[in-house]
Amino acid sequence: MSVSNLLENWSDVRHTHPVDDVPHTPYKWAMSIDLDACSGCNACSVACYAENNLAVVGKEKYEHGHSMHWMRIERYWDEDGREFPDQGAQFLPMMCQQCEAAPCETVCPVGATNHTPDGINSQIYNRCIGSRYCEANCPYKVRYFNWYDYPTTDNVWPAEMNQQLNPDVTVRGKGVMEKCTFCIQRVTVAKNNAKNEGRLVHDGDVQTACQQACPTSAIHFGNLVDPESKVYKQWQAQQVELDKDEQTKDKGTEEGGVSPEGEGKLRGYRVFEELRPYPSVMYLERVRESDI
Amino acid sequence: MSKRHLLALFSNFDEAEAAVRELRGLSVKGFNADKDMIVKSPIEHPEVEEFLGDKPVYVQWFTLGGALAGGLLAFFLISGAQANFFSQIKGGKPVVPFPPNFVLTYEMFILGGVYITVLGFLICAGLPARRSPLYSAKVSEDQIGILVQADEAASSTLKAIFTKHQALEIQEEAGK
Amino acid sequence: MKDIREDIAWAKINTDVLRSLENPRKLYWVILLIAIAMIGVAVGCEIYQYNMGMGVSDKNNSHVWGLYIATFIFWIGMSHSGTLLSAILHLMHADWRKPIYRFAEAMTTFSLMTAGLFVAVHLGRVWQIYYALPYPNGRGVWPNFQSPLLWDAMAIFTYLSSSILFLYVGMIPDLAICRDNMNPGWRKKLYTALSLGWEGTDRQWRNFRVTYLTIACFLIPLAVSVHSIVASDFAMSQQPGWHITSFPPYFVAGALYSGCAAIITLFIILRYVFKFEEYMTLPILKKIVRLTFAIAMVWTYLNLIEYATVWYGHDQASKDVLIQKATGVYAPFWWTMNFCGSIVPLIMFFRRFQTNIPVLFAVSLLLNLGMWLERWMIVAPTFSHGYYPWTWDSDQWPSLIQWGIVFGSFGWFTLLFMVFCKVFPSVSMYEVKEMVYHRSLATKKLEATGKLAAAGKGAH
Amino acid sequence: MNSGSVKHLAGQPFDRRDFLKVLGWSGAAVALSGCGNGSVEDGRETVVSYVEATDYMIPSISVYFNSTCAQCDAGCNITGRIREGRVLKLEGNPDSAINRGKTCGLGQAGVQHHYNPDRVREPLLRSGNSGEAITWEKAYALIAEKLNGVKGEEIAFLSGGVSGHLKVLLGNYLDSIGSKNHFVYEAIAPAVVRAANKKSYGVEMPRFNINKAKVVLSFGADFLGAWVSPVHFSQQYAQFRKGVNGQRGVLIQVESKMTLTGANADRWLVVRPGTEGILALGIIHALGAAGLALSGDVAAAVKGYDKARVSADTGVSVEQIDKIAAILKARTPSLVLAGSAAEGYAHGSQNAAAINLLNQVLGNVGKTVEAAAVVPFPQMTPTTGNTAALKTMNNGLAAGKFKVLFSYATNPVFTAPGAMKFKDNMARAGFKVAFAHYLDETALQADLVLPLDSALEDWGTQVPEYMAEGAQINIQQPLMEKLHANTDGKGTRGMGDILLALIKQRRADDYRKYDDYYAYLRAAVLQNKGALGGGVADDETFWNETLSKGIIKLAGATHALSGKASVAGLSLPAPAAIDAQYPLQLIPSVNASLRDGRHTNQPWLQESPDPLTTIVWDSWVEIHPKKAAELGIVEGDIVEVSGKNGSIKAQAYLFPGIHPDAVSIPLGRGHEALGRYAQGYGVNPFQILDAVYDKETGELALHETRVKVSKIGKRVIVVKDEGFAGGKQMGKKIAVRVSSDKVKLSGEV
Repeated sequence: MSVSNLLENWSDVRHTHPVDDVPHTPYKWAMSIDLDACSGCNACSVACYAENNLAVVGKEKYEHGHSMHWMRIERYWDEDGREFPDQGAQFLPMMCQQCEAAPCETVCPVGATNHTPDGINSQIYNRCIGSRYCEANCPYKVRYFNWYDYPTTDNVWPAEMNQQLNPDVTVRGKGVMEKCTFCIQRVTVAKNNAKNEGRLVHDGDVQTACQQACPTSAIHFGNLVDPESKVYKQWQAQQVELDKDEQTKDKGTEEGGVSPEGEGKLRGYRVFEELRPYPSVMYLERVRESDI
Repeated sequence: MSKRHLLALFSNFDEAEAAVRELRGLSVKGFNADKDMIVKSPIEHPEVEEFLGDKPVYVQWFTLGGALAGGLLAFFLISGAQANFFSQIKGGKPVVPFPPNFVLTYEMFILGGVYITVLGFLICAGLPARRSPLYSAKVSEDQIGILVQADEAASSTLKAIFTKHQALEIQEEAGK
Repeated sequence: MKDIREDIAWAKINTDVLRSLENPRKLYWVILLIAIAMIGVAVGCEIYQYNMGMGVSDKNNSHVWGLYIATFIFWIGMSHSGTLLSAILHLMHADWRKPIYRFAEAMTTFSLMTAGLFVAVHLGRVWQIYYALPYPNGRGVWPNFQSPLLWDAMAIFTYLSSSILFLYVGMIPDLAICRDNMNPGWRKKLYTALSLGWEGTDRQWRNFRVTYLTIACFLIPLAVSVHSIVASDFAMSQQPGWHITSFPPYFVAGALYSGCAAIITLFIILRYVFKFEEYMTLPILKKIVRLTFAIAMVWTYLNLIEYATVWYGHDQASKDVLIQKATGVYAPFWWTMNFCGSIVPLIMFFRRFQTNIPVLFAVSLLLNLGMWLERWMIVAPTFSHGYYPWTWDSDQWPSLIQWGIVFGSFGWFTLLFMVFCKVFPSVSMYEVKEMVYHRSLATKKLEATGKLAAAGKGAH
Repeated sequence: MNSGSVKHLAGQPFDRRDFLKVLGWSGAAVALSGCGNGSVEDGRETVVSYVEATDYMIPSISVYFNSTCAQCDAGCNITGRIREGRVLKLEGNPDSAINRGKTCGLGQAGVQHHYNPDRVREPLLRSGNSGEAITWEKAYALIAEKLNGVKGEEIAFLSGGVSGHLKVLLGNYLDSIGSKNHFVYEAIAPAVVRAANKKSYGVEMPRFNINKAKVVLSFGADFLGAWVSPVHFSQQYAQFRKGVNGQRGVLIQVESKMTLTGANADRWLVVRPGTEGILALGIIHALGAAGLALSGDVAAAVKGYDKARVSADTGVSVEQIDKIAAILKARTPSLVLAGSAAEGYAHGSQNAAAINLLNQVLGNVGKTVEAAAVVPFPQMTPTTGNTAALKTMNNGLAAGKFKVLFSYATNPVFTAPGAMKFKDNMARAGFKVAFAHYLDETALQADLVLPLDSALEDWGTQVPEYMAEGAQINIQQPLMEKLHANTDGKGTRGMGDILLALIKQRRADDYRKYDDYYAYLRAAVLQNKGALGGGVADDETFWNETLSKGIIKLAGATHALSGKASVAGLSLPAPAAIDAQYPLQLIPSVNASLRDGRHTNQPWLQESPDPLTTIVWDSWVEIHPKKAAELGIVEGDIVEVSGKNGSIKAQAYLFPGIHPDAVSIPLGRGHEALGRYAQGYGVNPFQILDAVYDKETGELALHETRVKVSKIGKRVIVVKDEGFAGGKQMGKKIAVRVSSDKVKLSGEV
C-alpha cells in the first residue's frame, strides 16, 4: 500500500466499467443460450453437478430451499389464462450471469467476489465469511450458500462417491457462498495450454461443462473479444452490446431500433439488462410458429 | 522556605466567591493567587471561571488535530489500499470510489476527533492526577473548597480571610 | 409542576443515588438469573448453529437474511436515543436531561454491544470475522471498503467507542463521589482507579466542560450517520423494497423512536425499583413522552412517504413488494407494525396518559414491538418477493434457533444493564445537583425581583 | 495381455463355423470389406486403452478413455476423464454418430452408478432373510449343482435388452444348458411401435430424420426426453429448429399428458386418452379434403373420420385439424412419429398403424423415414426387450414351470404391474439367481445374488438398437480399476466373465482358450479384423486403435423399407365411455432421468428437477387445475389414486399440461430397496397398473388403467424448484418468446 502508487495510477483507478471503458483484452468470457434450441432436459445442470462438485442436499434440505444447482432450469407457462399450455412451456437455464458491473461485488465486506481481468465474476471461497450480502443483492438469485457442511454430511459424498470429486475444483465447506464460475478450472487449463504454445485461446479450446453436455448445443461459450469466436459472432448478429443497458435495436426506430413490422426482430436479449448489471449471458428468444 | 497547604470549605457559594476575590486582591509575600489557589466544587460552576480570571482551555486544538488526522488517514489509507490490493473492478465502479470513501472518511474524522479530544482532556486537565495533600469528601458532596498553598507566614492571613467569609472548616497541612 | 424540587439537599442526592448501588434485593438476583438463562439459550443455539451451519436457522438461497439482521437493526436503533438525545439536550442546556441521560447512555452502549453480536451470529463463517477488519498485513489484503457492511462496522465501532467515552467522561465526577463515599473494598479500588484522581478542581471542571461539549457535538452527526449507514445496507442495494431514497432519514427516525420508547420503559422501571421519584419526576416523563410522540409522528410521516413514493413511482417490482407486505404472508406482522408504530402512540397525545405510568409502560413496550416488526418487515418481504419470481418463497419462516438467539439477546442486554446499575450510578449526581442549583438560582432571581421571601441565599 | 491367446488359437484345428458362433460372428455370410474409421482425436496421446494405463498415470494430468454409456439402450459413445486412476466425469465422444459429443443428464450420472455406495460387493447366498457372503467359486459350484439334472425348459433366463458379445455368450450358454427360455424384458420399451413399424415399413426401427423434416407431428413420442435415442434426436431437433434457409421446423405434439417434447412443441394438442389413432385418420381425411391424393383403400378407410367426428372424439378443434392438415400439406417433407402415449392402449397397435399410415400418405417414407443400417452379425444385434416376454414368463412362473431362474439387468418385482403378482409367482421358482449391481427388489427375492462390475469397470461390446448413421459396434472398456476388487475370491465381476465361467462348466473345450472375457473379446475382435476395418494392421495396433476409438464403424447393410400404405386390418375403437367408478385414465409417465426406476439411486437424478413440474425426490400426481377444482384438490394435497388393482397415495400437483380426464404419476420412484438414495422416496405406479394387453402384440398396455382420485385430508409442501410464483414471470422479461413471423432468423449464426 502506498500513496504514491495511488497518485501515480490515479486515472486507472478512477474509471467506470463497462460503460466508456476499455474492453477486456485479450479475453472476455461470455455466453449465448438459444432458448429455441433448449429443450429443458436438465443435462447441463447434472453435468454441472459432476464437474463442479455440487452437493446433493437431499429432499429435506431441498424443501428448505438449500439446493445447490448452479445452473437451474426454470419452466414458465403462458400467463394469458389459457386452459391448456398449447404453446408448450418456456425453459430458461439460469446461472450466474457474470455481470460486468455485478451488484454482488461491491457489497461483499471482505472482497471475496471480484471482477477478473477476463470478465468473470470470481468467488474466492477461502476469503468468504458468509455475510450473504452478495446473494441479497443479486437480482437473479443465482448464488448458492453452503448452509451446512456438506463434505461431512451423511450421504452427500459417502465413501466411494467422494472419489468422483473433481480435484480441479474446491470442495466447499459450510458458511461460504458459491456460484457458477463459467468452469473457471477449464478456462484456466485452456489459457495455460495456449500460453505454453505462445498463442491465445482459440474458440473451441474450452467448453463449459454445461455447454459440452447440452444435447441441443443451445449453449455457446467463448471469448467475446475474439472476432473468430462463435459467441462474438452471435452477439454481433443479434446486435447485443455488452456495455448497453438498452440495446439500440430495442429502441424506437427513429433511434436506430429494429422495426417489428420490417424484416423482423432479432432474438438476442439479456435478462434484467435495464438494472444495469451488464450481464455476460445473452439469451436468444424462443420462437413459436405462427402458422399453427 | 516551605509552603503549607490550607483547605477551606464553604457551603455558601457567594461567600466562597467573595473569599476568592479577596484572595486574588491580596498581595502577601509567599502567596500568588493565580498559581497557588485551586477552587474545588461538586458541580460545574461557570462563575468560577469568571472570578478566577481568564484561564485558557486548549482541548479544542486537540479536537481539530485529531479530527483532521483521522479523516486524512482514513481517506489515504483506504484509497491507497484500494489502489493496490483492490486494483480490480468491483461492480463496475471505479477502483477508488469516492462515495464509500467519503463515508469512511467521515466516520474516521469523528473517531479521530473524539479520541484525541479525550486525550486532550486528560492532558489539559492533568488526569490521571495525583491526589492533592488536602481533600475533603465534602467537596464531592455539597461544599466549595478553596485549596491554597502559601508560606507559613502568609497562612494566618489567609486563614483570617477564610474565617471572615464563614468558612465551615479550615484544614491545615500538618507542619513539617 | 417543576422538573425537580429546588430544596433537595445535595447530600441527600448523594445518599439516594449511592443507595442504588447497595446490595441488591433478592428479586435482582432472580432477574439476573433469568437473564443469564436467556443468554444460555442463545449461546446454546449459537453453538448448535456454529457446528451445523447456518442452515439450522432456516434461511435459504433466495432468502439469505433473517431475524439476525432485523434484530441487529433493532438494537442499533435502540441505541440511538440515549447518546443522541443526551448530546442534543446537553447542547441545548435542557436541564431535564440530567436525571435521565446516564441510564439512557448506558442503554446506548449496551444495545450497541448487543447489536454487534448479531453481526457475528449472522456470519456463515464467524471464525473468519477478522477478515472484515482493516488490519495491516504482509500480503496487503484489505476488506472491501465499498461494502456498506464495512461502513456499518466502521460506524458502529466509532459510535460504540465514542458513546463509551462520552458515558465515561460524563461519569468521572460521579465516580469521584462514589470513591469518596465507599468503604474500602473492591468498589473503592475500582472507583479510585476510574475517577482518575478527580477532585473537582477549577482546572478539571474547565477542561471537562469543553471536552464534554465537544464530544456531544461529534456525537450528534455520528449518531445520525450510524443509522443512515445501516439504512445504506438496504438503500445502497438494488433490491425492490430496499432501494429507497428516504431510507436513511426513515431509519434514523425509527431509531430515535424505538430509543425513546426504550427510555420510557427503563425510566419507569428504574424510577420504581430505585425509588427515584424525586429525580425521575413525572414532568420529566411528560417531556420524554411528548418528544416520543413527536418522533412517532415523524416516523409515521416518513413511513407513509415511503409507501407513497413506492406507490406513485413506476417501479413495479417495489410496488409488488409493498402489496405483498400488505396482503401476503407477512400481512399480519406488517399491519401490527403499522398499528403499533402509528396508532398506539396516539395515546400519548392525551394529557392524562402522558403521566400515566401503567399505560405508558405498556405503550412503550408496544412501540418497541412495532419497531422490531418494522425491521423484520424491511428485511424479509424483499427476499420472498424480489426481482426474480422463480425464487419467490413464502414458506421461509425463521427456525427456533433464530428465535432463540433473538430471545437471548434481550437477556444479554438485561444482564449488562443490570450489572451497570449496580456498579455505576444510574443517575448523574453532580448534574442533578447542578439542576437543583440552577433551579434555586432561578428562584433567587424571582426572589430578587421581590416576589419571594428570603431563602437560604446561595446555599448549595 | 498380449496376443498370445490368438497365436495359440491359430495353432489349433477348429471348425470355422463353430468358432464363428463362439465368438459371435456367425451369420456374417460374406466377407466384409473394411471401411474407413473416423479419426478419434488423432494425435492425442492421452486417448489410449486402460490396458496400459499405468504408463499414463501422471498425477494431476487427466487421461481420457472412450467407452460406451450403459445408462440406457441408446448406446451413446462416451469419453471418460480419469485422473489419478479415478474416473471423474463422462463426456460424449465427439466422433460418435449417435451422440456427437453430447450427453444427457442420465448419462452424466453414470459415474454415480459406478461409485454408488450401495453396490453389492460380494456374492450373497440367501440364508433365511439375510444374505451370506460366499466366494465366487462356491457360487459357481452352487449354480452347477442346482442346474444338475434340471431340464432345459425348466430354466428361465430373464434379462433386459442385450446385444454384442454378451448376447453371444448368453445365447451360447443357454444353448449349452439346453434352455430356450430367454425372456427379454424392458418395462417401457416401444415394443408396440416396433411391431407396427415392422408392418408399415418392414423394419422395427427405421431411421427418423427429424433434421430433414419441416414439420414433425409426434403422437406422444418423447424423443427429447426418454424415447429411443434422445440425445441423438435432440441434436437432430436442434438442426430442425434452425431449419434450412431460415425456415424453421415446426413441431406439433399430440398427447394426453405433456412430455418434455410436448413442452417444446409449437403446438401442443391435448387429446382424449387413446384417441391418437383417430386423430391421425382424421388428419388423413382432412388432407384428402384439402386435395392430397389418397389411394382408394386409404380414402375408404378414413371415410368415416370427418373433422366433426374426429373433433368430437379427440377433443381437438376442427380448426386445429385443418391447420395441421394445411401445414403438413404445405411443408414437405414432414415426419410423423408414434410414441409411447399412442401405443399404451389395448388398441395401441392400431393407433400406431394409423399414425404410420399418415406418414405413408404424406410420402415421408424414404425421405424422413429411412432404412437404418444394420450390423451384419445377427448373433450380436440387439434383442430388444418387451413386456409380452414378461407375461409369458410370469405365466410360466405361476404354473411352476421353472426350477431355476436367472435374472439380469431388469427388475420385474418393481416394474411388473401389480395385477401380475410377479413377486408371488417368482417365489415358485426353485432357485433364483440375480446378477445385480444393487440389491434391488428383484435381487432381494433371489437365492443367490452375484455382484456385477459397474459399466465403467467392465468390458463389452454393444450394438445400439437405434443406428444413427452407418452401423456401429460400441466398445465398452473399463475406465478405472474395479472399486470392489476380487479379494478372497469375492468382489464384483463382469457379466461377461461370469457367463464365460458358467459356460465353461458345460463347454470347457470351446472356451478354455479364453482366460477371461477380455481375452475372449480381444480374440473375437481380432478374428474378424478384416470385416471390422482392421485392414492390414497388425493385431496389437488394431486392437489398441479399436479401444482408443471406442467405436467400430461398419459399412453395414441397410434393410430396404417396404413402405406401402396399407390399411389392412386397421380398425380403431370409439373412445372409451366414461367409467363412473373409475373416471380417470392413469398415465404413468416416463421421466427422462429415472425411466423405469433403475437409476433412481443416483442422487444427481433424484435432485435433478423434473423438467415440467420441477419436483425432486418424490412422486406426484399430475392433475389438471380444472379437474382439481372440481375435486377440491390443491397443490400438496395427498391424494389416493385407486384402481382395480390397488391404490397409492402421493402429493397432488396441479399441472395444466394434462387432459382433465387423466392423471399422471411418474414411473421410477417408490422403491422398497435399491439403496439409500432410492428407498422410501415416492410411490411406484407400476403397482396399481391393470394387466391389460395390446390385442395384437400382447404387450402390456401401460395407459389402460382407470382410476379414481380422492383426498385423504393430508397436505404437504411439494418439494420443487419452482417458487410460489409458479411458472409466472410476473410481467418481467425473463424467458421471452417470439412468434415466427415476427423474427428474422436468416441472419443468425
